[in-house]
Amino acid sequence: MSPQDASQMVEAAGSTVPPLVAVNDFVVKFANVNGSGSASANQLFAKAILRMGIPVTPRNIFPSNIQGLPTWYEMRISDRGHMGAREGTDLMVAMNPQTWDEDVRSIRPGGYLFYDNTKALPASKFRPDITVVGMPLTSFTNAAYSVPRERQLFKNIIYVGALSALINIDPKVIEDLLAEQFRGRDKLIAANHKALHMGRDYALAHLPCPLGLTLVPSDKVGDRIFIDGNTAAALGAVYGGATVCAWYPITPSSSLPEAFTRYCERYRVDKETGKKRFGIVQAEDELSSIGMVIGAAWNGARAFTATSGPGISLMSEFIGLAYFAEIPAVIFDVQRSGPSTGMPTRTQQSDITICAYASHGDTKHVLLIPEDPNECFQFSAAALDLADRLQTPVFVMLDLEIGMNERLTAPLAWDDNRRMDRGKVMTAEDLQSGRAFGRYLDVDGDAITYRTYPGTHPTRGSFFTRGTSRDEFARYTEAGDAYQRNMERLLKKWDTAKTLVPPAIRTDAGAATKYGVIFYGSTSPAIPEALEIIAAQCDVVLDQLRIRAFPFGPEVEKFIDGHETVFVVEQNRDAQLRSLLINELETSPKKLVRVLHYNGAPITAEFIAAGIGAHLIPAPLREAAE
Amino acid sequence: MSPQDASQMVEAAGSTVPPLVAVNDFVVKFANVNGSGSASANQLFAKAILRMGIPVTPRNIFPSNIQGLPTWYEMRISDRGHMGAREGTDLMVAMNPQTWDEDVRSIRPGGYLFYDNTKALPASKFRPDITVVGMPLTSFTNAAYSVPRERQLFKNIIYVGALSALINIDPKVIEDLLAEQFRGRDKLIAANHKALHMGRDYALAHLPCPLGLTLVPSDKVGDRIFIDGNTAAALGAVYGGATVCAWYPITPSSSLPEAFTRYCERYRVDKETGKKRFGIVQAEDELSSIGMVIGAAWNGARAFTATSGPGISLMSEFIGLAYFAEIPAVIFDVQRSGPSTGMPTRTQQSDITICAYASHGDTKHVLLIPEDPNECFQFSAAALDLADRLQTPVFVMLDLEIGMNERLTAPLAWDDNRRMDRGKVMTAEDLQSGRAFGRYLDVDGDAITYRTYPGTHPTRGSFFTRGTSRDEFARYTEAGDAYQRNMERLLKKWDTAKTLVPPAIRTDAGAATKYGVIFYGSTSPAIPEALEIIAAQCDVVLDQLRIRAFPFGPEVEKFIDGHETVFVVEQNRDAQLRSLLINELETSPKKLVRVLHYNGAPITAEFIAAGIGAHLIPAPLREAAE
Amino acid sequence: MTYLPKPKLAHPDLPKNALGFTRRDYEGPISTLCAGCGHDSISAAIVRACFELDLPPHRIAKLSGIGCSSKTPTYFLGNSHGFNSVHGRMPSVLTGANLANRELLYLGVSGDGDSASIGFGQFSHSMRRGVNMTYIVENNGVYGLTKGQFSATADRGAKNKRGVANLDEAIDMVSIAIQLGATYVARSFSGDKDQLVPLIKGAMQHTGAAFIDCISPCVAFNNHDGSTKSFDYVREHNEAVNFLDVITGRDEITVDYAPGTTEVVRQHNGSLLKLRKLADDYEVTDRVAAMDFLEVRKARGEIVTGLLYVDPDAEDMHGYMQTHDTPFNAMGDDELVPGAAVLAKLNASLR
Amino acid sequence: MTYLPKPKLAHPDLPKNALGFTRRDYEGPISTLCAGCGHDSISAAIVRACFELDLPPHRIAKLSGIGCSSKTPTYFLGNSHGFNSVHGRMPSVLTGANLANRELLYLGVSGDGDSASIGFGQFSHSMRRGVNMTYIVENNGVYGLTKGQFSATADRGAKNKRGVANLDEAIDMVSIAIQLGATYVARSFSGDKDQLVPLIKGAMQHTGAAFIDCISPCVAFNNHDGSTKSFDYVREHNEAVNFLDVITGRDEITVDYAPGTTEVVRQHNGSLLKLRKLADDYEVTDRVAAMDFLEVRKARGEIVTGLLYVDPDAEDMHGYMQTHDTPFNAMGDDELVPGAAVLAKLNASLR
Ligand SMILES: Cc1ncc(C[n+]2csc(CCOP(=O)(O)OP(=O)(O)O)c2C)c(N)n1
Ligand SMILES: Cc1ncc(C[n+]2csc(CCOP(=O)(O)OP(=O)(O)O)c2C)c(N)n1
Ligand code: SF4
Ligand code: SF4
Ligand SMILES: [Mg+2]
Ligand SMILES: [Mg+2]
Repeated sequence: MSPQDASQMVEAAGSTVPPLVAVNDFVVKFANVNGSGSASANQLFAKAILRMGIPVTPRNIFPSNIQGLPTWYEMRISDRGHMGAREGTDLMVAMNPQTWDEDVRSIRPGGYLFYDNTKALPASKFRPDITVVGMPLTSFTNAAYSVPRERQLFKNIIYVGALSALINIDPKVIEDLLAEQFRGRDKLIAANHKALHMGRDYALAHLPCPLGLTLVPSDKVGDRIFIDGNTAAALGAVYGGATVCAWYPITPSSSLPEAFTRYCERYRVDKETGKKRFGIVQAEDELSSIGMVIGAAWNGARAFTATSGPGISLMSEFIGLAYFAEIPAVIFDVQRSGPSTGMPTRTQQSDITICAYASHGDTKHVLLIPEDPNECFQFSAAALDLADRLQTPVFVMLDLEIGMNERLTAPLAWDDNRRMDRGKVMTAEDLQSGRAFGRYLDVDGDAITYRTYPGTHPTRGSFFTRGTSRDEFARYTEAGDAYQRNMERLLKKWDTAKTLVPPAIRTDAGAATKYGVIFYGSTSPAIPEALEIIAAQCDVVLDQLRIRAFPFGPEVEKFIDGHETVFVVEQNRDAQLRSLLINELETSPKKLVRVLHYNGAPITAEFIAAGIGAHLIPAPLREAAE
Repeated sequence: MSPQDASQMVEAAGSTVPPLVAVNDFVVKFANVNGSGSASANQLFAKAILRMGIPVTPRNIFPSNIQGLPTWYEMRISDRGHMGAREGTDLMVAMNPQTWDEDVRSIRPGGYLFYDNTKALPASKFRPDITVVGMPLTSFTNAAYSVPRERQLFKNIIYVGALSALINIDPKVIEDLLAEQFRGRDKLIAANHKALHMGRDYALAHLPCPLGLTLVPSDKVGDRIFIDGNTAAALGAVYGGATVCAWYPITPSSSLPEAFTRYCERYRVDKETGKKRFGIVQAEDELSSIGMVIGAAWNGARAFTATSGPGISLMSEFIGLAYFAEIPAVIFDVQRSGPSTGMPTRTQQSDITICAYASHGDTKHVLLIPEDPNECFQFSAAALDLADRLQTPVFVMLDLEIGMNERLTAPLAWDDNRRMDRGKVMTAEDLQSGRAFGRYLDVDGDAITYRTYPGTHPTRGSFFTRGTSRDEFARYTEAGDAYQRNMERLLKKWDTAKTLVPPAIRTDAGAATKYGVIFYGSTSPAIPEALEIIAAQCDVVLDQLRIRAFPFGPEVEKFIDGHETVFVVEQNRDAQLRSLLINELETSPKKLVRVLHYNGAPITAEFIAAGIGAHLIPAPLREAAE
Repeated sequence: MTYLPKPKLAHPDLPKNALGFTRRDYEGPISTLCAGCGHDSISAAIVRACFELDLPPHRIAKLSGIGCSSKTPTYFLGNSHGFNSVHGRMPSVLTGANLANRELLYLGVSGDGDSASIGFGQFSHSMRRGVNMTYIVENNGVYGLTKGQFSATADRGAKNKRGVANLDEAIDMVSIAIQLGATYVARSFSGDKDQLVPLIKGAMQHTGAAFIDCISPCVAFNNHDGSTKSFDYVREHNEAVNFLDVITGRDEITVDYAPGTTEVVRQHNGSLLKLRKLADDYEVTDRVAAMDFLEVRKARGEIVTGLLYVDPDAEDMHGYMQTHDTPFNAMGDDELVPGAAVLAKLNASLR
Repeated sequence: MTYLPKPKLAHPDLPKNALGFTRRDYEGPISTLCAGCGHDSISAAIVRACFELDLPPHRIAKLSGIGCSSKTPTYFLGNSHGFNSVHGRMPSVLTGANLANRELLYLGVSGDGDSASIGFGQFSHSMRRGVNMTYIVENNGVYGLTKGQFSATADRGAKNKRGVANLDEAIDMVSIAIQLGATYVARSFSGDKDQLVPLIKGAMQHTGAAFIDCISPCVAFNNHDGSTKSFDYVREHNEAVNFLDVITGRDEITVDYAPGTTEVVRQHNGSLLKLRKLADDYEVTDRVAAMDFLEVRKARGEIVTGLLYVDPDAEDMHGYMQTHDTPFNAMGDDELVPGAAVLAKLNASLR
């Protein structure tokens, strides 16, 4: 059997499958080779769809390698606004022979395969139940261009052109985007426009345009912006007043300090003198980067670092120091798949435990968990305030999924009346006026004590900071009671923290239900869709609670208490947040049901629905329903 | 009022307190200055009591400092065999003016104070309700010796002599001990004997000998030996076949590798060639010491390191590697008071959480928790077997209390038929015979896979070890399913571990009870006494469960299920073992009641009894009972 | 044990410096180190140096790692903020502190275990970065606080108290510091305060990474025969290449330059280093020659002391980074936050 | 992605070495590094060196950290055990492995980020200990795997791809290695296999810590103008001091010693290093002179390559420790466990 022509019905397991038909609701996936320059063409494609007003959620799936290995760019297009990953591909753009089999396998029955048919492939390489659209991309490009670099570059634009015809992307939108991208380099713009139309014209002439999957202009994007979480968090750090950043490169966090550097160079250089209002150090490792953050924060600057799991492990000792000596520190952990080096270019939420309890001895740390780039921005600035206010390390828990992928997100907002909250700091005037100062003396009853910046006053307010036990006046002591008083105050400060962190957000089902679902971070976009599926398939509704911080506020306890069964959806093996819930809230583990996804791919609505559904319908019923 | 003469009644708060009277059951405490050479005199004192057949439990309370700061040596003498710490001192030997007030305060009403009255002290420095025994130690010693070094040394022996008369220690026993100590240096023996009798004779002549606290020979010591936990663990490592030790000095663990070195030099040097059957490296830090252990174990040697909390924090990244790449490693964590540098010379059980879940990502680690030196020996050898069998890091959780204090413990035993369990290792013959080899392939169903030592076979059995994801044949892969299979196998291996670790030991009350108590490690000796107190005061009995390992076996779940309320006694602030219980066993937190002691001093029976008792008797009743 | 406050007796006739402070104002509570420990002499030298330089004590930040040596900042400069951090990581903490406020003076105190063993990486990298600081290693060749194990500066073959020889090659901190870009490098001996005090003063006047390796015998664990860090051994093998005199502004005029044997180095920031040459072939500003000299003399078993290398025109980290003159910790919202209008533009560019 | 198995074509006419192996037997699966990456050339040089030395592949253990360079052990010596450990910590893992079995040959492969940045401490301390190994740093001045940030060997002022200059002083790994006690130290260039292969062979024949700093351009991130680690820059500034020929047992007789320009060094274990001198004042066994030479030439902007220092009579860690000849991993209960009788005596002494 030969590859299917796009207009006919396709066959599957004996029966015919109609080609998929969908408008503004499908998944396109590009299979490329890492380092082949496809990334910018793919981004162009996504952005064009956005400009048409259609929500699109791209995901870059790349190897831990620089060049030559497989990489994928997956785009979920969804007018309904579903931004979670979805299983299966509707239109596969297969540009990488290395992964052909796997790519073809991933197409949904009735789906489409676009490929380069310059070199013929045996029929066994195809599937009967999909529509195959071949275009002789290589020979076509080679005929048009002779310089190898141009061939490489324009091939990508040519396939974008062809696809624009196949699924009805407005070519004007792409043209505009190219013009913006190469602003000022008119020759390049013209060349790109030409390539675009070459591809488009070929498709219109030779390919079955449009396919069953098409786009029509929409208005669902609104004023949302398109940005990745690391970049948004970096901007949050600029707005939050961070002046010191010490970091060590590690995937998937490096782009956060790199973006911070770019924005600082743009917004924080004194116009007249060229002098910088920031100090960014690429440290020699993570022990050093966190040490610098602690040193800078001790000395009154707002400071942060960004890293991923292995970095957190290395920072553990220092994190304990900051907890015990009560020094602010902001740590962005852009999580990847662990343990150890694990899968460094895959996502996971598996550093929850280590961050919550990092370091030996009795310690607890504040975590903020954003769901999208907008919250990355907000929580980044909030973390800097909170760290100063609470005088303790504050983690911002991103993951690769939100950190390194661009997402449609609410526009970033800033209130110009907002001022940095530098927490309890005694000034030279305070000291001069004779105000009593005890570095670890709780005078306000919230267990947060006053500090002074080094160098404040010639004779008052100096103190000695140490990781050893001390009394209220920062004097070294090995007295057990002073030690214990201090440890108890730290617990009380933990209670204060509960009142300051962003509360969990509850969304009720509308109808009364005994079921609840708890989730956090990058799982967020898959939840509404999962609940839609569950409502449809099981006729059950669930109340939702999105956790945004640790420690948990009273709203979390209330939510759990108010439901008979609460599903806790996480992207790790060991149900780490669930452990925190039962640990800190004394909840009965029995009522918290694990829904765990941890193969490194982003969690999907289908997975969540199946995981929850399995508990809602008894097995025999479930089979009957299928 | 002047210091009390020993024969008369003493006064307290208006009423008279009779001087304490006790035989073989009291607490003596020496208050000394660190580095003043008192340690060996104190040890002599303790050992003499032991030789009289009376159980004695010493505790060394020392500063994080080398010389000049206060140090205490506390001895609990108990014919009933109570080896836990006890609150209050019966006989205080106050040799340190710096801590005089605090020392005098700690004497129990009716107790005794022995001090150097060379220099007169104002009456306000004493208490009316104690018996004060003054001896002009300094002037007496100075009169007898002119060389300053001798004065310093013999002063200590002189007070031992005086005390021997005051509480009836057999002088012959002390003479023998001195003779053993200085074997071959007859002049020194004679000089010490002389000093001993000088002190003794003075006391007999001038002091109210004996006091109300006296010793009589007993037979309660039996065949027990007197050894500290670190030394016993070091011996266990020798017997367990450890050949590589890489370590970095840190209190309170350093004496473990130091003892290992001594024993290796004694037992493991080839008599003919002088060549060594061990390799001990003092590494440059803990990252290096654990790296060396992992490298050595990967290469087929039995290897271990010893450290304390800060070292564990630093080792976190490597521990995750060993978990994920499945490399044996034995880590002794001799716990001290955290967090951060904390109180480095005080005890605590606060590294439970970090050791159980060390490193980022989803990880779980095996812990063995010995209660005394004998178990330190046993578990040390067992850990080496288990690490090889399970191919994973195994922690032996000591603490300062058992690690650095000598304890009466059952004699160490070894079965000469025992052989090291090297776990699943394929030999050259196995490979040659064509046996299939997949480094991460579970062929036996216990989730433990076979390994080969590097260099085994010219063409078969080599594999690549890495911290990244891989398939069953140790080939690098970023495939989510292969990753997940591997992570699930690790969970299954965790189940296998449950069947191999030392089970918890249950001791039932004899009568049916709804109350249970769970405890572990150095808390152990205080438990029987605590339960005696509770039985007496509250008329309640409790079943006991001593946890000896993590993961927990089914016996732990059964114990919890079988009781309505289970007290979990720990020496940390955050109830760390309790968290593991609710986390891993899905136990309802409500039934697990925290009893937490964490001021750095060893836990006492009184504390435990009060902690548990508070829940047994409703408050009003309790007050009435007091 | 809480620390021991030093009796503050009023000595109205104690000499005062230009700021009106007496030496007492630069002291701290009583040391709890062993009697005779070399480290206490270094503390005293620091006190004298700061007093003589007329430094306002509160404008000095003193940072350390963990060890007996690292405890010493508690015992001097009681009016300065101090930070006793974690083992081997003082350099990063100091670097961060220095970033936050370039106006204070930074004094890093460490031990040989702290800086050459666990902390060798951080030590090295702080030198490469040219952090503006005075970094003193109180070098006794052992871990004092953990009771006498060899550190990485112990010489191969040197014996510990029990007579066991060290197997590993020693790290020579001054050679490494020069190699890695420190711009003021000296070695001294805690037993020679006359040499040490001016070297500390010079370091505190230097802009850039200043490093002093100060041999400081541990009387408890490394002062026996067979040790190469004992008082006796160091006294015997000490070869000073020069003697430093630091000339601050107000002294300048009175200096008398003895020609030939004396060299005067003017540092970038105006301070003058007057060097009386003891080894006349020694050229203190020639980096390559200094390194060679040190290696040749080390091979002969000499412990070369004095100011070993200085780059009078050195830059520091802030200079390289071109940071603003205002300390970061004094910048407010107006200087740091770009504001809502900028954000609106940014939003627009992201659609 | 699972790794790509290299097509194992049967070439019956491929040359065989003394063990009957062809070069293919020393190869591994196909590299996944960027086309043209210097690291692949080093892998090829390792393959050739091991083939030519007639080493049984399974008696070599290859260890690395994390980075593009650290990935390479996957791509050579497919019949050897390999260990891709954690970032910057290969030296400790290798040291431990070496302790466990002194009979294997240890090959440590690392990057400049891995060894000079995060791993500088471990690198340094493994040199001090004289661990018997061949330690190769594939030095490209950047972090390849994390996309081109400067590493600690990047020269001050060198520019990255976006034209931003490096601010920190560079670490010169060979000088540090010699300083710290490495006993075989060389520098080479991945683009000069004729120089590199014999240097690797010499290192593998050396007893003690052998270190090779091999400049290995990163074509993806550090091969542009302004880089001081690009192919062009290194070719232009490369100054070889000598050319090495390693003479194994069977070749020995055929060697022809050209007097004057050639020096022959006989290593402890019998192997011969024949050096054709290119810089005639260079004395390869003189540690102090070598260091001075390197500094002088570095100051002139030269990249000195060749065998820079060798101590032919070096000891290794096992020699210092006097460990048993039998590898620890081959010792059984009888050799290691003192037994019950000894324990009974011990018990008796503890009462
Ligand atoms: C991470 C960590 N490991 C080990 C220790 C234990 N420790 C405390 S001080 C010290 C050595 C200090 O030696 P050095 O820096 O030479 O100082 P000295 O006491 O000799 O002045 C060590 C190993 C620690 N505090 N932290
Ligand atoms: C603890 C830790 N921090 C950071 C990383 C991220 N990381 C991976 S490779 C690398 C740098 C490698 O540089 P280099 O050693 O020079 O190797 P190259 O890729 O240049 O060959 C870094 C920082 C990591 N894997 N682990
Ligand atoms: S142990 Fe050594 S270094 Fe520490 S205080 Fe005593 S003499 Fe000084
Ligand atoms: S990124 Fe650089 S170092 Fe890494 S493989 Fe590519 S060329 Fe080589
Ligand atoms: Mg020291
Ligand atoms: Mg590199």
